[in-house]
Amino acid sequence: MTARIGVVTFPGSLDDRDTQRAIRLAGAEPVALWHKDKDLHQVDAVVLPGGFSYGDYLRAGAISRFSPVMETVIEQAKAGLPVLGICNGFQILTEAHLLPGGMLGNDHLHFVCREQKLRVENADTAWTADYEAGQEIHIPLKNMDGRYVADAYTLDKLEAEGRVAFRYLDVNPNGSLRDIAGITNEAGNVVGLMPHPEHAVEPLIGTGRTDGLPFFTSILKKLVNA
Amino acid sequence: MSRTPLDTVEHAAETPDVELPWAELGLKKDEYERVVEILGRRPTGAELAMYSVMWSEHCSYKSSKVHLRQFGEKAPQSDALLVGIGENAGVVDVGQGYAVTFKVESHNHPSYVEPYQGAATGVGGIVRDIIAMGARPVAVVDPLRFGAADHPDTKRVLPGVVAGIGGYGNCLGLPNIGGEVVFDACYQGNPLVNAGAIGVMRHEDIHLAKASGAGNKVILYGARTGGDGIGGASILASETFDDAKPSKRPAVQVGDPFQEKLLIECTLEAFKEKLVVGIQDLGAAGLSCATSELASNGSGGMRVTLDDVPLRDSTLSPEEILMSESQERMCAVVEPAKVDRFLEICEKWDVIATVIGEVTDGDRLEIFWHGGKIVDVDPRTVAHDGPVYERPYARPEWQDALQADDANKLPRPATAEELKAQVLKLVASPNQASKKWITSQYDHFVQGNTVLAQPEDSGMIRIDEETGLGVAIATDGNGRYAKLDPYTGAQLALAEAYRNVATTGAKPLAVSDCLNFGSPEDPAVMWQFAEAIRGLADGCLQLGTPVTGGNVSLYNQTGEAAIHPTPVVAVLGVIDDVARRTPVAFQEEGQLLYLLGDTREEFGGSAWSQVVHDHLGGLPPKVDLERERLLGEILISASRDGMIDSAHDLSDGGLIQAVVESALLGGKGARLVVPDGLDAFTLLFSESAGRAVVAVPRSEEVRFNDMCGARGLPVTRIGVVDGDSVDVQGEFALSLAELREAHEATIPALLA
Amino acid sequence: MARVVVDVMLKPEILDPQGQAVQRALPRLGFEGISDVRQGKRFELEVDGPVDEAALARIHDLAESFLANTVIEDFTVKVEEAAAEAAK
Amino acid sequence: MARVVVDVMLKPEILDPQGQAVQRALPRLGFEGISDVRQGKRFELEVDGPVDEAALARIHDLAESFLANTVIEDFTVKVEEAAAEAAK
Ligand SMILES: Nc1ncnc2c1ncn2[C@@H]1O[C@H](COP(=O)(O)OP(=O)(O)O)[C@@H](O)[C@H]1O
Ligand SMILES: [Mg+2]
Repeated sequence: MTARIGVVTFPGSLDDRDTQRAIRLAGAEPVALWHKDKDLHQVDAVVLPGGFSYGDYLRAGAISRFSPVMETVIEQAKAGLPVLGICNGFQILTEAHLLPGGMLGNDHLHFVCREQKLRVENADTAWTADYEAGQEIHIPLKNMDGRYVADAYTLDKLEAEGRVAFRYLDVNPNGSLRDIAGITNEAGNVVGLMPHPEHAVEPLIGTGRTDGLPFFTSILKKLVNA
Repeated sequence: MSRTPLDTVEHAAETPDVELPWAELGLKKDEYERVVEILGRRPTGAELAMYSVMWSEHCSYKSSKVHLRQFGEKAPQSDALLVGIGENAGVVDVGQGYAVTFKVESHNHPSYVEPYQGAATGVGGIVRDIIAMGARPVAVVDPLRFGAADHPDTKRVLPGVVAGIGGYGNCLGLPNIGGEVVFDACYQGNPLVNAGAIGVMRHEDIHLAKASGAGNKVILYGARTGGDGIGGASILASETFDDAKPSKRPAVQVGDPFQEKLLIECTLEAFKEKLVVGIQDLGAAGLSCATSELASNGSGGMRVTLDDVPLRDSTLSPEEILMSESQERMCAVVEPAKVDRFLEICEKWDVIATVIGEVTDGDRLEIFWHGGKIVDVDPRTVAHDGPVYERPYARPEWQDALQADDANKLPRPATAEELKAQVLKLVASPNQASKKWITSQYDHFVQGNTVLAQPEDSGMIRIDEETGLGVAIATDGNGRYAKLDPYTGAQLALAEAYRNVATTGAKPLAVSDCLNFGSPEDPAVMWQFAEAIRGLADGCLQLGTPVTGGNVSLYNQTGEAAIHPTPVVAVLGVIDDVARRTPVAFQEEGQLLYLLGDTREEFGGSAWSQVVHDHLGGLPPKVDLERERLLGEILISASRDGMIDSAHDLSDGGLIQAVVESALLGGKGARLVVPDGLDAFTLLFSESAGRAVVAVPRSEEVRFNDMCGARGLPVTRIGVVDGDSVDVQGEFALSLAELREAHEATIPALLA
Repeated sequence: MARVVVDVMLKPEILDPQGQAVQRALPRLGFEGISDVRQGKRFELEVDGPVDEAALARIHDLAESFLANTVIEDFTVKVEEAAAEAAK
Repeated sequence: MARVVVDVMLKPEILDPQGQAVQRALPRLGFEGISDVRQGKRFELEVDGPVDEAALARIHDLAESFLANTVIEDFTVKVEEAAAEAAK
């Protein structure tokens, strides 16, 4: 028996197929979910993939957040369903208030595509258990609206509670406050980050590293052992 | 409304003396007379709109056609070519049942007027050409040229163009895997924004732009039609028919990449279910082009009800609807029984789709508006029988003087110190400096199949996850070479792109091009154009790589001053397993560096002559295409047999530029020794064609040398990968840190 | 028909790099004496029917829940004078 | 100090993909009766010194040459009432 992991396709999603491939490479079964369909088809976890859903018009993630599938995702995430938001998925999670803070345009005003060094700050979430806390990894980053902002109170609280899951190292590529690259909710089932682990799962492709694969093996182990 | 009666076909026949504004629409008197002759009456306003846009230079290739024919006449025998020139894009067989389509197009002028949107819609247009062939687009490339790097207007144009290409391509989810950025004062006021795209499909999925099968429905889908990008049609509408209208509509369009992404997905889904008989994208000339091309390439005629076109602006006249270049629209021909399913798929993707007409068994294209017939033409006369000009051409009298001004006679560095200073100056010059500031604004990773992207010699995409089959593409063009000798310049562009593909280990298969020139009405420009095509066609014949399609952009000129003739050539290659791709970066210390090919004193048009002397004169490097082919074979074999770990082709900037790039990318230095028979200056800066530098593991040294020897390729050991500097023994050493600073700081300093 | 305008600006404490980029460019363009620039969004909504209290309240809700993300942005809603007058 | 606002909107005949996306989402959010949405930019400029005719003329030039691309965009310049009053 393996785990079924849903990947939502919104209009304008780009990395849905790549995310399905990463899930397959990790040994789990990817299940395509459609934004207009409220039904999650009994998946054990959900990934909201990267892309430009609705063209990132209005604000990145703002329109997708109101799609039918998100009604169910929001409800079930609150009940413990593991949810990972990558890039545009992270933006959707903040717009849906499943994660605190918001995402704004990069401080340098350009799209940025680079291989980014990160530190895994929290290796206890559903999606990071296969990392060591403090582990440094390299993962592709590509975004226009990657600047994480929140008020000082929220930032302090996130840090105090160990909910900053990933931090940028060496270069802060978008002006995110306190170098935050990704965060988790209190329960650790909902995680969002800007960099793209699904693009770092095969040697040869992209930057040629596989530092992103543990995201998908983490969740698989958790679900299979559960 | 005080609108005069609808200008129907009937009305036109009854009112032969009505004067139409053909001149304002860009038609010549004899062209208008031909329209009248073809129709046997004066055209209606709508017919005139169609003829005028379809017979424009851009759509009819009236000045270039007579020369472009050579690509067909001299086409090499090639089993790989599945669809050749004449369709939206050519299609090449890459094995294992896969076919690849690719093409380059220009969006030069709009990008000068509105850099972001001009460039963005350029990407949008070329991607629709790829979808229209039945393929899923998998990558884009963007050969660009701008005015002088330090000109204030470059600071307006370049960031906008780059943001536009990125904004559109990134949002479509297409990795950008290659291109060029060249600065030269000659492009001031006429930047060149060329965009290329590649798509992949199975052989059986190839689709063509033709409407056949009487009764089949014509479906327009995608964005609503608006008043943008109409240009001349509004003149027709306002001055002839309705004086109350705004007399000018903007010639620039705003792109909606999100809409195009939906268009891609819904089109591919329709292809998958075999719902589409024929398909055409709407680009230049909009519906005029799509309907007349679909109808003329098919077996029957076509009837279209223009009232059914979904509009964004209800005040548009029928002429404007026919000429509108609103983006993100496609036209499909679908059997009646499959129409419902087609519309369902469109609805799934929130794409507006409307049946606007049907294929008839006649041979006329008939278009109706408010119940009246406003177009009744033989579609071939619109789409294919446009005027053809044999424009006069003549070698300009300044050509001899230019060639006589020999760059080989320029003063050379006298001391090692001077040589070193010139090396630093070269790698820091805008044309040779790192383009990371630009390329980091493009997504290279999306789709998860990118094997190589900037700054590799060619971009490479995996197309089959199981077998590792992949394709590579490189685009090149050197306007300086082409100015010195357009025939040779075009062949050098071809040779360089071919070499770039082979350097990464892929086998070059086919060519697309984008020919950017000044005004065809200038005989000197026309001569450059004719020479460039002759050179390219001869070269493709010799290399066995057919030209599968391309684009011509003329009138890139301000007043008397034309741009350098700039043929941009894209070469597509195939690699059976991407695992054996050869990267540019030095991989391991101790590996031996070999220079392949012959180095001669060739400085005409060189980067050195530009950077150090601000000079353009003499002859460009010689071309030896047999040598290029041999070099390519060696590079591919060496990759297949694991004999080399990195390779970099030599082109502008010569050997030193290539070595510095490999060193910086790999974070490993090199010790170079000047071989016997060459001086350091020539070794470092000459731009002789047909060369590459490879890094050979010591264990492969004998085997590699034997292979080159057996096949007769000159090979010279020039050093070793080593340390953290580039050290030319007996001359100078430059630390990687110093080189990196010089190479990477230039562009951000100019643009950020 | 009337036009309602919703202006959305970043909260004052949040960095506005776009506004800053404009401001930094000003001296180059020969403009002095502008001490701060902020860039935000303007939405023009064409409303069918009368723009009464109830309609405005609904647009206020729309702005709050959708047009602005109030974690990072402030907004204002107003009936456009010009359009309102022209409509008379 | 006074605030001058420059509003930049796409010309009416030019496609506004952002505004369209917003409009298309409205029914899903339960908002009816809005027949068109256009999205543009709002620049708030804090001007040192008096906003007299000359200053406004200069800002007009700025808007025309830099803040807007008049090939595809229209703009308006106005002194902000609220800010102007608050400044009294
Ligand atoms: N420079 C060229 N070299 C080869 N083929 C060309 C060239 N220019 C145009 N063509 C071919 O002529 C045909 C018409 O070109 P074009 O009008 O650009 O196509 P589209 O209508 O798809 O935009 C295409 O098949 C194109 O590939
Ligand atoms: Mg086409």
